[in-house]
Amino acid sequence: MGNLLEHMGIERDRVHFSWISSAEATKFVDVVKEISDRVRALGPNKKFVKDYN
Amino acid sequence: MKFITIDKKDWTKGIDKSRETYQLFGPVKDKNGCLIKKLDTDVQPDMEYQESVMSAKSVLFPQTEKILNANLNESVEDHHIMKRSLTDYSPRAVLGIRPYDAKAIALVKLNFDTNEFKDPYWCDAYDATVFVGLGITKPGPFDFSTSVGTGPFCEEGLDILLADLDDKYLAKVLTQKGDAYAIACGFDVKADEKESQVLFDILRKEAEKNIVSFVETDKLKEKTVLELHEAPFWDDVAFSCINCGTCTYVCPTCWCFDIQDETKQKQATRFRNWDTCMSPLFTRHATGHNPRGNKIQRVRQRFMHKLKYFLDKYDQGIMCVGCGRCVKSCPVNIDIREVCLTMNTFEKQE
Amino acid sequence: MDTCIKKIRELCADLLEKGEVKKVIGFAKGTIPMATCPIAIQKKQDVDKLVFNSTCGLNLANYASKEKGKIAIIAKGCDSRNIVTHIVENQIERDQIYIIGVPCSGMVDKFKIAELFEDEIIEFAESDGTLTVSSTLKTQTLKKQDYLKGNCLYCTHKNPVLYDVLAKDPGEEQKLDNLFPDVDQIEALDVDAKWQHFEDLTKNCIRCYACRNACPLCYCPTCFVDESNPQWVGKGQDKTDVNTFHFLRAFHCAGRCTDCGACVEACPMGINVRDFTRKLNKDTLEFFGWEAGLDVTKRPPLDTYNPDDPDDFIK
Amino acid sequence: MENPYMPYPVRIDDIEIATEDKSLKTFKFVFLNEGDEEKFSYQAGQFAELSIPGVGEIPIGIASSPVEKGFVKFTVFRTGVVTSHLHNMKVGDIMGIRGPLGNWYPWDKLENKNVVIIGGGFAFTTLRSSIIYMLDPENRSKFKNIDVVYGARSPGMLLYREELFEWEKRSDINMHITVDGTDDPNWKYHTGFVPTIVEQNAPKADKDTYAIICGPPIMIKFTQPSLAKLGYKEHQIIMSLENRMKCGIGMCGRCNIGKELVCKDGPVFTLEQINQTPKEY
Repeated sequence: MGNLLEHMGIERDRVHFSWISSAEATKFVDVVKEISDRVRALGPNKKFVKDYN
Repeated sequence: MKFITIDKKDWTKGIDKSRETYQLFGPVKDKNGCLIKKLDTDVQPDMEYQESVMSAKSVLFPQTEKILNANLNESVEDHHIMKRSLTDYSPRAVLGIRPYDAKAIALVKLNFDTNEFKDPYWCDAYDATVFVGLGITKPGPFDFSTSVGTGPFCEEGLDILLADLDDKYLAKVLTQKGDAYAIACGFDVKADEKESQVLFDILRKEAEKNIVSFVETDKLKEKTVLELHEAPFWDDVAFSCINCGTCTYVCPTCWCFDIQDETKQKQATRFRNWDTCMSPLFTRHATGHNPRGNKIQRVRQRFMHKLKYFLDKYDQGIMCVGCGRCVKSCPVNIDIREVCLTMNTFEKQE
Repeated sequence: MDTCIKKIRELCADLLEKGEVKKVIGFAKGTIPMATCPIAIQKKQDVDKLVFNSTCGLNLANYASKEKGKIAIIAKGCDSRNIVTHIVENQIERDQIYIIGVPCSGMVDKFKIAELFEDEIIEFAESDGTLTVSSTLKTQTLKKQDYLKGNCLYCTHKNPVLYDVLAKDPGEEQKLDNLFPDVDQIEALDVDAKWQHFEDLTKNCIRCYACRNACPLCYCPTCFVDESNPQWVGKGQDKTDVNTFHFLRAFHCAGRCTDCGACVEACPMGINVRDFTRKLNKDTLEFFGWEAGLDVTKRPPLDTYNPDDPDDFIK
Repeated sequence: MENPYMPYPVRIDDIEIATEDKSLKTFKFVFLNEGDEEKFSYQAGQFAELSIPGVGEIPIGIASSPVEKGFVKFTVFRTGVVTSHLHNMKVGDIMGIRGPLGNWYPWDKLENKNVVIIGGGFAFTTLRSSIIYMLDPENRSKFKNIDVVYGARSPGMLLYREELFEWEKRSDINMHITVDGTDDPNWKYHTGFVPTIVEQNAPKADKDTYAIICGPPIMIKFTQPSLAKLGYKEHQIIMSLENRMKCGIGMCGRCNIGKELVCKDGPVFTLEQINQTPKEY
């Protein structure tokens, strides 16, 4: 999935996969923080977004 | 009838002048074949094309069109109340449209412009559009338009008909709209009426002689709907069909549409999209029951509508202008000329 | 190609006469040049309608799913791989289908040929490797190798992988060091150029779903794009909906697609939708060493789990 | 130019659960704009498109009767995207109604005739509209005697129960209410499928008797032979068909049976007309 999205032009850093059990709360927090920073660094996404003019 | 000679040197200058008051549409060649598109300021219509993959129906009847929208924000005074979507119906001109496509628009008008209901979107677009036709001097091998009441130089549905005389066009102005467009282009070099008409007749006869494909439809009227509907040949006709929407989308006389709603946050929009009788969704009830649930019923519906139901309902001939697009584009080469022959010559065994 | 059509007709006539199969699914001559039409032959005397040439680009396995009773199919290399996929995915039983394998020498790209001519093609003939194509204006003789379909160019399974009988002896498979040069080309582009490539690709898509309906893998009762509750994809021509459809259709073929090119063959606009699926084929080969439809006994990679499956993308 | 796709804005005035399993609700709508109710004047047997902005439209038979002024009523079965959304809406919500659409029961032809109304399950909406129209003091005299056979799966599934039992008491209408089955000991009416009840109770046909049938295809299929046994000719059996619909004004091309469009040339047809068309409904 990640590869095909990348193949189509969605930056790799916009899509993340992680394996977190419900017991790993801290890992969940860290992963969310890290991904948010990485995605925010790429700026707003224009692709696959419907424009409702 | 007014005739004008347009030297090809002045053609581009003229239509560019008309861009001041008209949006231009015309055939444009791109990697997926020749298509009828809105012409940006620097794009000229390709007047040498043989046949466009898609017809000009999208000018009046776009594949997706916003018809109504409403604001769902409760704090707004008229929330949830539908209003007609704003569409630009400023004058437009379709340049180089084939005569059979213009005739197709005249047939489709029977559906969208009735005395009980008028479809405002189609009718407003129709009133705002000028059709500048280009006669077909060399008809293609799949063009069987002369067998179905139109032809390479048919004038029905056109405002101007152009004849390509290599270095110039001879334009036959057919309607007031056409006259207004000719003036907007500055084409005013009048041609002698009698001579031009003779020339047009010669060109028309010459072009009609080049037609190589024919279809007989004379016996369709006398056969009953149930006779044809219950006929045994539908299984073979429909076997190879993959039920895609190609034949209905490339067809200039197909007018079926679907109405869909979409919402984004507080903005609700109602769209009209092209639809195809080939899809099971076309007739599937909310309960799941589907009166045309299998492929053969759907293929039968397409040909019965085009060659029988329309014929009986409007008595304006069959719902086909012989452009041959469905014959060329069908992935499995189901040929409407063969189906028409089968239906026309079908005799019910007692 | 024409030597084996006689053999095919004999085999079919024999099968029908013995009543071994209910019908034979093959190709019949089209009503327009360069076209062939899938046909079901039930009676012996109709076998002469069967043809087999370089314009049989559709995949007949598409007509085999949900068949009751025994049928015969004339299958190219890729068709046979799709029959294997049908069997692996319980769409048809092995003993329900008699496969007449036809070692293939590649199908022609009809759009590429048509582009050589200003007007319509009225004549198309071929004899071992050269094509003679003519329209009212001109006639051209072409080398078939230069006008092969995109998938036939890189095909390494021309000979059927599963068959009951072969219509002629198998040809020699081509050896390619790089199976996916077209995918590498796109991968070399930068992010925005990639997106632009796919936007231009599907610019003229009319959402007729011929690509989905011609594909033997697409047999879902209600396709995700027809589902209204929930509605995954918009029904209109908004380019995001169009791309979402193509992206998700391709994704459903991951590890199943045999690259037979029926989708591109069926597209009325000649859009190379294989650009989507080819990337997935390259990845499944790289990650799992898997090519679809080669062995009836093996389960597809996305259908099985084993510990050494690559999972470096999970952080 | 009147835009036939533009719904009249309405407000939900009242919502009533119509059956015990809550799968059907009756919605009472009031027109927001002054003149719209006048423009929406309809006949018993017509339908309308209920329009929810951003969700979609559904073709539903008009349950209220033309003689009931000031509101319109629709009974809606929860089965799809739009109906489910409607079932979750509350009194006071704004939406739209488009119509009236289609033709209606041939009231002029039915004048001084006996009328037998046969309904099944939740397809009783336009029949309620018709019964109230016929029982209205102004119209009752136009018709000879009226018989009604209405059946549902169980007592709790009968639509408009209070009105049914009220009509039961009247002398100028013979009600034959039935249910497929019930374990309620004091169930005072029939038990059995509609076709059998029709055979036992419906009046014999003569040239002045007409039957109106509206219900699920299975019920219609088995009621036709019963009517034939009672001597009803094909032109005396009037049916209201259902088909997938979008535009409701005869343009989008999907609801056809042969060249007839169920939304514009119907939904009301005589069996005689239907027998000349392919049975694609």
